[in-house]
Amino acid sequence: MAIAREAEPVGSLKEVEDAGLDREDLLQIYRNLLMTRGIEERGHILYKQGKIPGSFYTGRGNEAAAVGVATAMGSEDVGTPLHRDMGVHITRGVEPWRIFAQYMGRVDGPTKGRDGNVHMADDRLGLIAMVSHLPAMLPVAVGCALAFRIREEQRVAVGWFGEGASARGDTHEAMTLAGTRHLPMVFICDNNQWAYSTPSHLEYASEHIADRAASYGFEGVVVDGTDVLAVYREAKRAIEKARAGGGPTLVECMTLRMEGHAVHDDAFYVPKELFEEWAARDPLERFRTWLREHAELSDDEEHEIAGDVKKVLNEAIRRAEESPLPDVDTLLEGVYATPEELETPHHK
Amino acid sequence: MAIAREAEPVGSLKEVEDAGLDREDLLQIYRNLLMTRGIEERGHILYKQGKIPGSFYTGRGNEAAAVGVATAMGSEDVGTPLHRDMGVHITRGVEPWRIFAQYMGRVDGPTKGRDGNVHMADDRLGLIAMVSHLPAMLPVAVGCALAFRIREEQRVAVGWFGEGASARGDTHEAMTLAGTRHLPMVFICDNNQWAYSTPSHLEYASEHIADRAASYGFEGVVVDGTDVLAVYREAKRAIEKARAGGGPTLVECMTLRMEGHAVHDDAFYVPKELFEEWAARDPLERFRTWLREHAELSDDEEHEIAGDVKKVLNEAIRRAEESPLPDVDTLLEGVYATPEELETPHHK
Amino acid sequence: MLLAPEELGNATLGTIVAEKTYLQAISDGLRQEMRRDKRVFVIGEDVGVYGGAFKVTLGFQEEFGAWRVLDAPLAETAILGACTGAAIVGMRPVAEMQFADFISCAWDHLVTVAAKQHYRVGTAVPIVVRLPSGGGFSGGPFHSQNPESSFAHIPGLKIVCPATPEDAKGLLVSAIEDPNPVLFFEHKHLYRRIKAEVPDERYLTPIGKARLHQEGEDLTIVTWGAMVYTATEAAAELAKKDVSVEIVDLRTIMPWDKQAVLESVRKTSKLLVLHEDTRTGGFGAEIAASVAEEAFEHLDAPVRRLAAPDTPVPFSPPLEKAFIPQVADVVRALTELADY
Amino acid sequence: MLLAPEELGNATLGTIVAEKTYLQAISDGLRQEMRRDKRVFVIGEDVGVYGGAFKVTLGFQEEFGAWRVLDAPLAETAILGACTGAAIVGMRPVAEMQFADFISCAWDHLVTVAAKQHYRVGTAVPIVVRLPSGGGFSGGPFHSQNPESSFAHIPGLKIVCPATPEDAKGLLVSAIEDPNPVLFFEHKHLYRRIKAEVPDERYLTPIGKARLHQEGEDLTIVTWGAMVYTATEAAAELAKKDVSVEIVDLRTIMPWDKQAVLESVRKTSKLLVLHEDTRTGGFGAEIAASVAEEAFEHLDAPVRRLAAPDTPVPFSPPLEKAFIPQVADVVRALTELADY
Ligand SMILES: Cc1ncc(C[n+]2csc(CCOP(=O)(O)OP(=O)(O)O)c2C)c(N)n1
Ligand SMILES: Cc1ncc(C[n+]2csc(CCOP(=O)(O)OP(=O)(O)O)c2C)c(N)n1
Ligand SMILES: [Mg+2]
Ligand SMILES: [Mg+2]
Repeated sequence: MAIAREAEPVGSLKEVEDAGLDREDLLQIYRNLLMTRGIEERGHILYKQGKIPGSFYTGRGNEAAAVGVATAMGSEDVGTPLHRDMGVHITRGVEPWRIFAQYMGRVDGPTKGRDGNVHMADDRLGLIAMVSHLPAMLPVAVGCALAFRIREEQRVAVGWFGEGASARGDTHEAMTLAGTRHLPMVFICDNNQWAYSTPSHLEYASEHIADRAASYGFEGVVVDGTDVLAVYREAKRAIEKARAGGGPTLVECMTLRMEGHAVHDDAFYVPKELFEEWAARDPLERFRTWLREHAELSDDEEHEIAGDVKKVLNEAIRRAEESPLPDVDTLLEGVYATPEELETPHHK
Repeated sequence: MAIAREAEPVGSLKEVEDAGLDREDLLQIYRNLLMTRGIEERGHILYKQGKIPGSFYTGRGNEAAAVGVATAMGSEDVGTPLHRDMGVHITRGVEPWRIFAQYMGRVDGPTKGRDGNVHMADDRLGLIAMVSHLPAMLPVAVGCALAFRIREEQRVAVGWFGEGASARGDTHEAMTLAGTRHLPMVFICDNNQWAYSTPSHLEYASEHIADRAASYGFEGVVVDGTDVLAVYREAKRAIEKARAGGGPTLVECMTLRMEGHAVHDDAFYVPKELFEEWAARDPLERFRTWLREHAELSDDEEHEIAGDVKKVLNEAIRRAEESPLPDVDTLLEGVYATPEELETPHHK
Repeated sequence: MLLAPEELGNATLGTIVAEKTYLQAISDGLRQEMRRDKRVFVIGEDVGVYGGAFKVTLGFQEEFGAWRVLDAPLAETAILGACTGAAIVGMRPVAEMQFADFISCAWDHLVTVAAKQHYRVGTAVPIVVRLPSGGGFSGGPFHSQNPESSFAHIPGLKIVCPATPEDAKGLLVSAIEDPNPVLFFEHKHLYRRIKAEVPDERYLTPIGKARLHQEGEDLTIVTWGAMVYTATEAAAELAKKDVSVEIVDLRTIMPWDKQAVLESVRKTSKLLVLHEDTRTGGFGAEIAASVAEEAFEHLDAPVRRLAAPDTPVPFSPPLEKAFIPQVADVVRALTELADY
Repeated sequence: MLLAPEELGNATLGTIVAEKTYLQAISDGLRQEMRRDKRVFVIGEDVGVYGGAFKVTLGFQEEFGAWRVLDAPLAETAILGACTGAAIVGMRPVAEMQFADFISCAWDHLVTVAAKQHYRVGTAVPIVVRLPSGGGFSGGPFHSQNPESSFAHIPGLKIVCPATPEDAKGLLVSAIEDPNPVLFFEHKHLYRRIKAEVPDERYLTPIGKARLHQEGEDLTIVTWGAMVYTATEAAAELAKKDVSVEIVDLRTIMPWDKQAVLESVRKTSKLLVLHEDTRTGGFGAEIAASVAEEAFEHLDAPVRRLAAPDTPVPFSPPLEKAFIPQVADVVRALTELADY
């Protein structure tokens, strides 16, 4: 029994303009999608070249969901994106070279080499760095929303979780607190159908994750996560509703994880046909086609954007490789914060 | 939006007989209700007399819910009752004197003085002792159901939780595992409207706790917890459904906690009118009236049962008071189990 | 460096002081901070209308409103996770666990997120978790624990365990000001039993500094929390036999004041480490190991540890009494040490 | 009492042995138990179709079916809580945490329910939790930890940390037979790097007994897990300088073999405690404190501890290398101790 609303795909340019996006915004979204995928593709190559230590994760297939939601956020809003949400970092403005520096464990990554992968965020951009433990950042996001509510600010917190992590108690406690207090909180489920090798039916037993929103006292909506504009529209609705005091929403973005869990995993357990089916719905291709059909994206524009992204990436990798590895003498620094750090809080 | 089914009250004797209870069973239920309340009333007196160390909790108002569910359980079924569920222990056959011994920290209590209150159970009767941390026993109950499923036994596990504890992650994880694996598990929510001083709307934001069952892939039902026969009927349905391979059910028993959280608490925060309203629905009175109207309970029978219960209680307290306090030389014993204990498992 | 008794806290001369229980001192300190700093808010189970299980926040909701004194759902991870989030965006949350025992339900949040966020990404997490802890009243295995040792192994956390009303207030203020997650252990047995003078004005007792509870020459006891009083009684017994015992009240477990302990041990040459928590892997081991290593040449006897035995906290009064270190146990240990 | 190297495990003469990796030894031991005892089942994230993140249970689901090799939801408390329930009604569950780090999410269940149920009510909880742990491959703060010390303070739990393939198999069998909750730490760095002869037949390596990894006269190192190999390399360096180092592989942390350690220290008079986990409040403190107390008269030098510093595990290779004790660090510590 489905309880949540299932969102329609986005049709016309008119509809998009009603949702507050002009053509520049659309091109920026396109650029962000390309940049997101580009970073992860380049990262993958660097990884194979042995330049990235540890393991390596990508969000291939999830670019539209991440970029769509982040585009809907206000500049003062905050969020806790996860390992498939590179698009959120890009959209919020993290400089690509710093991401490569992070991947390679260099001092110019947001964690200065203390952590790897997408375990990072630039808090000046309103993002809070994830931990591995899923979805431990959801209650933290709810806490941000609580602070906004206490201070009566018109700000919203956005928290991400996977359909696998939906099984954990933290997801429930976060939704319970947000729901009982009607906090300005939006929950985004990156539902990519697999949690490592585990299929959805072993993680939850309802039709949709969004169905459970009703039992937390708020709305749930399921959206095609490959349709960046539909994701944007639903996220925008949810965020503005929260901002207006309407309480939380759970937005479930349906995608397929288009690669293995991490690069070591060939995803043998995912049926081939499923990959083929979702490859045909590639979020970048889909948006490119839409832009051509509805927003007159020209060949020239397309090449310009692609060329620009490529240049940024080349330059970013170069710059990241120049960034030094951390000095071992810094190993013991920063276990504890100093009082001065609270004098200039990243966020008021 | 209510999603769960709301159960009807029980009407006729015929209906009850269809549910598998004969007149003897009905009188036994009545006796168990009296015994349950009697134990807690006597316990309260002993506490005031300074004979019970620590604190003291009762389940006044929840007797019918506890006895109703336990009556529906099969002898090979197992359960993890909580601090309002004395009726479960009584119905499963724990000897009252051992409960008083437990209260008083004597060696003949099920925990031999190591733990107090209702933090006890006799595992030979298929009950597993609760811990304070709520609802930490729910995943444990699910594990029993998992074992039954693995071994393909026709047994069912019953797990209790309060509407307050419904907010905790353990509740969610337990329901997720039970739901995704269709385990022979019945969840009982003792919804007594308060969690210590916290009202329900701060613990969950749906109309009913049972509404959430749908998002775990199983059925939810709300029943009047003061109607022992309705509780029995719904628990029986749920248990037999689970036994037949139909998966879990969440049965929510609506009551009011008729006393403070524990004896030190005068429950000033509960509106007086609410107490008055629910006092008029006292589960014992209600069932007595029903027995008189539908099962020809006579004055003689009533007096006989009441007298018998009183005798048992008097004798139980006497015997418990004779039970010694634990010998301090035993303090270090039993932190670890010995291999021999596994030779004769309490439960196959 | 040890602070002598007269230097305690930062109370300046001329301060108005009043006799207060340990509980009142905590309550007053918290109220003062909330009046002073709008960023401070309180969240926990039953802290609002009810004023908390121990009534530390009684009357707070009337004064500060329902959004600064929040009755939380029964969900410890939500409570502490929300504190971390709120702290990151500029609040100064003070959470109450109903009993310290229940912090086990938020272990992951504390060790995984709160403790590591600053080292990993430079994000400060200024939260305080108030933890009514300790036994002595037949609370049984789940309402009597002293879980500080488990946390005292997690870099990034701070842990304070005040023994006196004055320290309780001053350390709470410091904990709220501290830019890190601070676990604030309040010993339940001291709540209403211990009464002493507490300055009315605001003051900070430094985190990480031990307090010289009692000067002595022959033996040192290092301890904290309710055991400070057990130690005091035992020392009085020893004094009758002309053995002079110095008592160092550690006050802070993370970071602990090793210099103060070493200084005392260099003077007395003999050390008893005493705590109410269980022995194996208890924080006493860290202290004993450190002192045995760093004061090796100064020790006239092995460093002794006295702690609860390695069992859960039993409920029944005779068992609980045998479990928690008693004055007689401390006297015995001190006597043995004196005779070594 | 120390077991000499040739007495390792209970492998009788004439046993068929084969070269196996540490990982294969665990896998084989588990498969053997599952074939032998229908009550044994495996549950964890991705242990079924995928064979586990490290492929320890590869092929198990084909052999034993989907109800004895259960792919669990991403819910550690559900996994371990369910193990406890199943154990209470007669099963012998073996859970896998995907990484040891994630056990923090089930801390409450382990310390509150599993560890205390037997002491409180006499209900045995025979569960095994397999924990791929340890660093050395840029896993970062959450895929490299050695969380044994936090648990080694909780009465009711047992903790084993095998270093060799033979011990890994024998201790796993013992853990499954043990009527108590056993945390079984498997060091990830040893999985495929360490290969040695392992008997094919079933045998039990006793829980609670140390293993004399290498005999020596001048100094003792007590350690466990991957650090056994670091210690071995360091000892080889010292041997060049004619300093003879005895290495005691503790194998079990709870209960730890204090007698074996004391016996070695009485012989060598000098002890280095070495572990990969962080220092403050680490289990090394318990060992050092105990030895310093009980072998006080036998020590010619203070007991030294060498451990990771008090920070999260850093990701970047140079930092991680500076974090995890290296052979050179051990050599330095041993040399200092030798020169004391
Ligand atoms: C608490 C916890 N347990 C286990 C893991 C190991 N793990 C990392 S990612 C993953 C699967 C996550 O699935 P999902 O939430 O659907 O996110 P996805 O990776 O599919 O985006 C697992 C089990 C973890 N990170 N956290
Ligand atoms: C994890 C946890 N946190 C806090 C407590 C303290 N506590 C004991 S009972 C209680 C209220 C429980 O409410 P509910 O689940 O509705 O059960 P009720 O007592 O109303 O039957 C609280 C907060 C606890 N037992 N466990
Ligand atoms: Mg997924
Ligand atoms: Mg309740």
